[in-house]
Amino acid sequence: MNGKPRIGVYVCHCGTNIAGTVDVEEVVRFAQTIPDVTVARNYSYMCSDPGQALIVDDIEKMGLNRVVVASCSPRMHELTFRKTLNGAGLNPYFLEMANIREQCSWVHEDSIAATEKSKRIIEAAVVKARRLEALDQKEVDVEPATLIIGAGIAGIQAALDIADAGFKVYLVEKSPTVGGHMAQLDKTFPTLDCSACILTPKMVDVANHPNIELMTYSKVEDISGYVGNFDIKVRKKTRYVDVSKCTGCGDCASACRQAGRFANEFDEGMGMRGAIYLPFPQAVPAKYTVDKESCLFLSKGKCGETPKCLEACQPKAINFELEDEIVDFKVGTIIVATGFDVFDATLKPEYAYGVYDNVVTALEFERMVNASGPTGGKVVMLERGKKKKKKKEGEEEEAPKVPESVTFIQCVGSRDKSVGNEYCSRVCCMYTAKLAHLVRDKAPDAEVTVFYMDVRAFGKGFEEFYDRVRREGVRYIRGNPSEIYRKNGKLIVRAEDTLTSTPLEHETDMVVLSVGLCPRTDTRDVIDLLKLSQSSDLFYLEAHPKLRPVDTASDGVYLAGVCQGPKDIPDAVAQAKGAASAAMIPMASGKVKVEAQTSIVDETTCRGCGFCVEVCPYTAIELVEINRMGWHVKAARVNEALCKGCGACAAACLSGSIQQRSFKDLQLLPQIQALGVK
Amino acid sequence: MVDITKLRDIAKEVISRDDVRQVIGYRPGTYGFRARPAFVLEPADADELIFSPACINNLATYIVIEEKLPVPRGQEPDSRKVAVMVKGCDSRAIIQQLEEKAYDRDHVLVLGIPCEGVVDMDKVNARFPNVDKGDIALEGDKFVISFNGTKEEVAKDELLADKCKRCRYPTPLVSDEMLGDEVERFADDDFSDVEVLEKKSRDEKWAYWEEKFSRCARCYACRNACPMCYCEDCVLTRLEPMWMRRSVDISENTAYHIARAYHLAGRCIQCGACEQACPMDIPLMDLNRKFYKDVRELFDYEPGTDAEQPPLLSTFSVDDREDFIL
Amino acid sequence: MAVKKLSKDKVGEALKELMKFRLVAPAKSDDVVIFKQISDPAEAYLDYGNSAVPPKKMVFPQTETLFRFVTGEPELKEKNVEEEGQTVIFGMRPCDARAMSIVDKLFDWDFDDPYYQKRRAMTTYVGMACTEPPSVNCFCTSVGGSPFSTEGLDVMLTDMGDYYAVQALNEKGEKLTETIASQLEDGGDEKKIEEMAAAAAGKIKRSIKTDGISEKIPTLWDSDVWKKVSASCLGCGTCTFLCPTCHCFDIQDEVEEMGEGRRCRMWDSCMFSEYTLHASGHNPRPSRKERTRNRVSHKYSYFPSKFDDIACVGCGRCINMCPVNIDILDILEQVVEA
Amino acid sequence: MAEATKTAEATKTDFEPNIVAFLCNWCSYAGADLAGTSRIQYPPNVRVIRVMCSGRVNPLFIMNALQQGADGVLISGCHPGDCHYMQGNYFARRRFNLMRNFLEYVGIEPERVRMSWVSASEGAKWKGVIEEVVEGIKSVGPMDSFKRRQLNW
Ligand SMILES: Cc1cc2nc3c(=O)[nH]c(=O)nc-3n(C[C@H](O)[C@H](O)[C@H](O)COP(=O)(O)OP(=O)(O)OC[C@H]3O[C@@H](n4cnc5c(N)ncnc54)[C@H](O)[C@@H]3O)c2cc1C
Ligand SMILES: Cc1cc2nc3c(=O)[nH]c(=O)nc-3n(C[C@H](O)[C@H](O)[C@H](O)COP(=O)(O)OP(=O)(O)OC[C@H]3O[C@@H](n4cnc5c(N)ncnc54)[C@H](O)[C@@H]3O)c2cc1C
Ligand code: SF4
Ligand code: SF4
Ligand code: SF4
Ligand code: SF4
Ligand code: SF4
Ligand code: SF4
Repeated sequence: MNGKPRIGVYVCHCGTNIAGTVDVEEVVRFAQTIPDVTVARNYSYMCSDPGQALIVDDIEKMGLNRVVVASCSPRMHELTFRKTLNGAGLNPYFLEMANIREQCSWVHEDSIAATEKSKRIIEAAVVKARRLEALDQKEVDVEPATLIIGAGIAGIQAALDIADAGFKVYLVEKSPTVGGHMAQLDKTFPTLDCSACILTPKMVDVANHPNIELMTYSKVEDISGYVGNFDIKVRKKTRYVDVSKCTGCGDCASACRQAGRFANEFDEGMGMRGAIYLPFPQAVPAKYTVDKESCLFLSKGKCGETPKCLEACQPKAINFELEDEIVDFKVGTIIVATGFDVFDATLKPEYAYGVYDNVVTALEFERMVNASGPTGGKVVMLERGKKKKKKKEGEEEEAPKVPESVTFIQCVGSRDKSVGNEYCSRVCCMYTAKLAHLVRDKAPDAEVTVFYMDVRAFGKGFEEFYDRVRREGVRYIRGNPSEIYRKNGKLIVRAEDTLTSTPLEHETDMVVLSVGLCPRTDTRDVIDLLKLSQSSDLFYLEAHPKLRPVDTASDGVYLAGVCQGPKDIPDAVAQAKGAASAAMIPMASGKVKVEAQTSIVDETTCRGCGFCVEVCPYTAIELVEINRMGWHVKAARVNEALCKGCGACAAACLSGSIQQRSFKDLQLLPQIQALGVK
Repeated sequence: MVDITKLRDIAKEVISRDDVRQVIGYRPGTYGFRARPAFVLEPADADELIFSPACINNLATYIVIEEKLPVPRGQEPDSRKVAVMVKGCDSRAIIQQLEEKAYDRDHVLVLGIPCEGVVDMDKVNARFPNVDKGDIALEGDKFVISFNGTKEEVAKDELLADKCKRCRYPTPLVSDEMLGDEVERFADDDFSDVEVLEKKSRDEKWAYWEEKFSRCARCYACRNACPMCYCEDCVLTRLEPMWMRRSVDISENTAYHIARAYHLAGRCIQCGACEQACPMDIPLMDLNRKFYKDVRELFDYEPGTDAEQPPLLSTFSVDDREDFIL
Repeated sequence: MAVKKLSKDKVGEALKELMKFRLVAPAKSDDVVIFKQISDPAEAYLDYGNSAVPPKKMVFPQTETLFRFVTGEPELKEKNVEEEGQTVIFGMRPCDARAMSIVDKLFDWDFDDPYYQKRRAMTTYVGMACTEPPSVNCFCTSVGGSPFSTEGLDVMLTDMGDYYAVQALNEKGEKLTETIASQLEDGGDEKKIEEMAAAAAGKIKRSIKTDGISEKIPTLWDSDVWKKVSASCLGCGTCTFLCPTCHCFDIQDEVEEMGEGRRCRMWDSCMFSEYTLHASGHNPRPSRKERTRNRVSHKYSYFPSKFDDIACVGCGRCINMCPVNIDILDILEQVVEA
Repeated sequence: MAEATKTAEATKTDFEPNIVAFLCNWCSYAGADLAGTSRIQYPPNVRVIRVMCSGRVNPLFIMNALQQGADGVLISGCHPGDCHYMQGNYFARRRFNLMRNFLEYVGIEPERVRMSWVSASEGAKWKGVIEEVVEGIKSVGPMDSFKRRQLNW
């Protein structure tokens, strides 16, 4: 809108809410004296239909091009009056509100002071209105597809929900199988259902769902764009196995020259695998993978005369010529569900993890108690690193020793400033109780002791479960052990019982360290892809800790599961369902509104310093090369679809080149002047 | 000590390279004890080059103030390197300019001059007034001043520029070629000068600054001389929006000085060029140094020491002080 | 007219008497000397070299309101210069006084500038001869002045040791000396003044030949010399801002949000990058090269060709104050050689 | 107490300071609104400029407000960690930290330049902040050191 500003000022009585304190007539008289004010009126309720009609009428008859409504807070009725302007054919951003109710008549009894203050507030609104500009309220279309990174229980659940709703899902998992940590667990607290029983059907669903494109053994390499329109590039690493041919029979694995020589990651290194392997029998997809590092043919170029696997594979699925595949696709929303790593217990050297065979982590112990795990579900003493004696044909294998006592230590790597983790991992108390119970179950003669700081049994059925375990004879000692050492073939846990303040030395056969949940070591990769922020605990930061716990600062990007912070399976699933429905909102509506009060750069004065780029929490600004009279110079450019209109960039820019629409220096400085003068 | 023959030889070699457009150094001045900037465009020009304690200007400014005049259609701008001689302090300007992406690192060829300190010309002139032609050299801890056939020695401390008295980086922090041996740090900065002002009472402070600010001619020399002030269009003189009026009075002048100093917060590299340029003797460094001190003490940040560090005010720490917040 | 004596111990009394006018004298602010209105003789600092800002600013203020207005209303309220009253500038240097007569020419040339004219008429210039040249870079003798030049002055003072020799140079001067007649004695030594003048002129160390310069400069429009002499210029404007003959100004409006405003003019400098910058973004003097050329041409060619006078009085300020030692004499030398 | 100081004291407390406040839309502006809906009474000396985020506040606004005649300036934002835009208040805090120190250094009382964290639910805190700010500014008197002279000749 060009030409001289013609401003209408509308002072609302709000019944007696305003008029009872503020001399409305006097304020109107004053408003008429402000330069560029074409008309000033007052009315009992501006937000009522007749009140709004007054504005519409003046716009049409008097050619107003700016409107100031002096009434309640803009947080109350800004939208109402924007619509009014819009209805009258005026750009809705030509509205400025003067809050003379919440911040004037309601908080000051002195009528004279309140009237004076109202005048100042209105004057400031008028001088700003004079410089308001028309803004575009843009909308962008949303691609009805979601990318989910990570196929643990959280990623799986979200994928199923979204796919069931009819949207396309690309589920990208970096390991050869879906399932994440939950697949490693035996039973789950507090109900003790079997993890595999409830998880595997979902794993299978995910692989078969017509709306889900599952990409395991894959990595997201690039993400660009913004909500509604993300461009994704994924690298599908080759398995050297043609998955369309592999039947999952496993003949190759038994034939492999390297069979049983490498620690199986899935078993936390307690079980062994060959160069071609399936992480665990129920892995999804049930397709074998050649590990490049351990394969003789791939690493040394030669595996006997011909690789044995090639011979063994009937459908001829194995092919060492296969290469990584890059796929590109578009999605409208993204869910990050990359889970966690367990705490690296070697960072607490006092617990001698890695030194003594029978100091194990809880995750290793999960594998041990798991019926399909390396010990077939038996709780036994370990002899790690010791080469298994080749057993002669028919020779009875020496039965492994069952520990006479198992001791758990809680909070290993959690609530511990010395390792930089101040937070509580939220699952260790309960899984310790669960594992303690399982020991009672599987090795009933073993004595079970738990060292703890506090027991946090906050969830549904948790306290009851903890109570049950204690009643089963598990001994809880309050105190953080300070050292573990070996004496006479036994492990000695040195601690202090803090309830009785007595130092003690506890003798045991096996120590289980209840390691906490930590951010993934490769967190940075995802951060670089999506520019996510981290909270101080280094888990991904949600947009708001209470009210937007699944959203991130970037529109269209959501969090699910432990990647956002430690949680158990029910919470991970709940959040996954939340993230799924959040991701579906823009897809269901098909369009997203883009903030109108975004920032804009004056490329002729921008010095390309990038201060604004650094400040923007939404990475909405980038430096681009422009041609300034033949010179190739850098200048900032705002991606309006990403900008949320906070204005932080405008305050960071020294040359004043980037300005936030509706809050430009040019608009705020006069306001300051109007308020400052008197 | 910088070997002048070596300095000229290197300059000659550098200017002979195809990818170098000019070498910026120093040459003798036109009067008194002064030295002035030299722009070497061909090898012969290098014979004028010198380095002495009179070489007070910060040549890094020239890298950023050159006008980018319209390039005729079909032509490409001259993209050859600019070689520039920098002392320790000046080198920090380059680092800070790089931090602010003023140009790419390979746009400049930095010739580092390990520096044992330069003089404060005002002090020299006060001591040896109205000398039409003279020389200054540093020998050990003495400046040797020669003019009209006489030679006088003055203790280094008496004529040394204040900034050098607290210089922590006498050897350039960035350079492609070093023109001398590393100089060991000979001073440290305890900010006692700032503290003196901080300790004044409220009224004394204002009285102090009122006198200075009202004297300011608003000539903007301080801004133009500063290697960090190179905005195409400085907001301090912009008409729309008008942050401060061009009129000269205590109000606008104060606003100017607050704004200028704030714009240099976390960016000022303490070269003193602004103060040296000011014809009205406004102690601009007193302003710059307050920010410099706070920035270091509150945020452990030192501008112009690491081109990779993010700009001070575009970052934060969750632990930043907030005891003043209600 | 006979030379009078003003004994140094009576200077204070004399200044007091002059205070019935607006009395402007050199004063110290820290170590900087500036001209300002004084209200106590002790403020005057007469034993000075030269001021940083020339006394020109008392007649041609750095910021000057021309008129006030209310946006949208036709009436203007013009500044009444007369209200400022009679002014005496006390103790100005001969070069700065000569500069005033140069600036005079500009302000009553194609347009009689009422503000300047009125103020000029109300001001009496009391000079102070340079018995010692204030700086090494003084070169007044090369551009038509001298340390004892009385051009542009109404009264001249000469420091004779224990007294000032006082010479009224015209009617205005005589009127002024009458005001302080009670402090004056007879018997100033005119002869000695002449000797001193010669001696002082001999102490000027720097010089330049100006013959033919004004004609030569326009022939150098496209010469490389400008690029060369301006290479180190910072564009800071100090040289012109503090020059006693520079007279460029800009006109700006200062408007309050409620519509009241004033139009004022303020010093400008041809060395500023926004000087002659058009609203379109075009600038006929886009770089320091053109600006330097303009500065030198204006002083040594355009002005002389119009007014027969070089617009430079040789005060040496631009040389002394230039942070990068750009030296007008050096430039002129190169121009002559080019 | 000397007579002169007495009157100085008197004018200091009699005078009604004019304070310009910059409030972020999401927390402090909402907090001030809440004070209104709760009819919490506080002194009328504060005039508010609404910005979307305290991170928008250029510290030069403070200088500008003081120059334009404000006796004091208040910037208020969300508590750390609660910023609607996640980080804006941290930037504001850092910038303000420096500016406030600097203004004090040139002789402008720190009582005039204040910052607060007020959340959307802290209507009562808002009142407390206003009272404290007004009190503080009254104790140092009108700001006239470098106030702009309105259109002087
Ligand atoms: C010892 C132990 C016992 C536990 N016991 C119980 C219990 O009894 N009951 C209970 O409720 N909870 C229990 N938990 C917690 C439970 O394991 C977690 O709540 C749950 O696994 C979280 O699932 P998730 O999907 O968030 O993460 P994860 O299971 O870690 O899944 C993340 C998935 O993302 C993949 N991924 C990671 N990064 C990328 C990437 N960049 N690209 C692609 N894919 C990636 C990973 O490979 C993984 O498959 C236990 C935890 C531990 C450590
Ligand atoms: C003292 C206290 C302090 C707390 N502090 C915190 C804290 O600091 N941080 C935090 O995160 N959480 C806190 N909480 C927990 C927090 O209050 C709850 O998590 C949250 O309020 C739960 O919201 P809700 O909607 O589930 O339930 P509610 O808030 O209870 O809402 C349920 C609504 O349903 C209505 N309703 C019930 N039955 C019917 C019916 N049959 N028909 C129609 N309407 C019905 C009720 O009237 C009510 O409005 C606190 C709780 C307490 C008690
Ligand atoms: S207004 Fe905020 S979100 Fe938008 S570009 Fe600026 S800093 Fe980024
Ligand atoms: S901060 Fe300003 S000058 Fe720097 S890049 Fe951003 S817009 Fe350009
Ligand atoms: S402000 Fe002064 S000291 Fe700081 S960088 Fe600029 S010129 Fe150098
Ligand atoms: S003062 Fe600020 S805006 Fe002006 S040139 Fe310096 S940094 Fe740029
Ligand atoms: S150089 Fe000096 S006089 Fe000129 S604007 Fe800067 S401080 Fe003022
Ligand atoms: S004083 Fe020197 S550097 Fe400044 S504009 Fe004049 S010539 Fe250029």
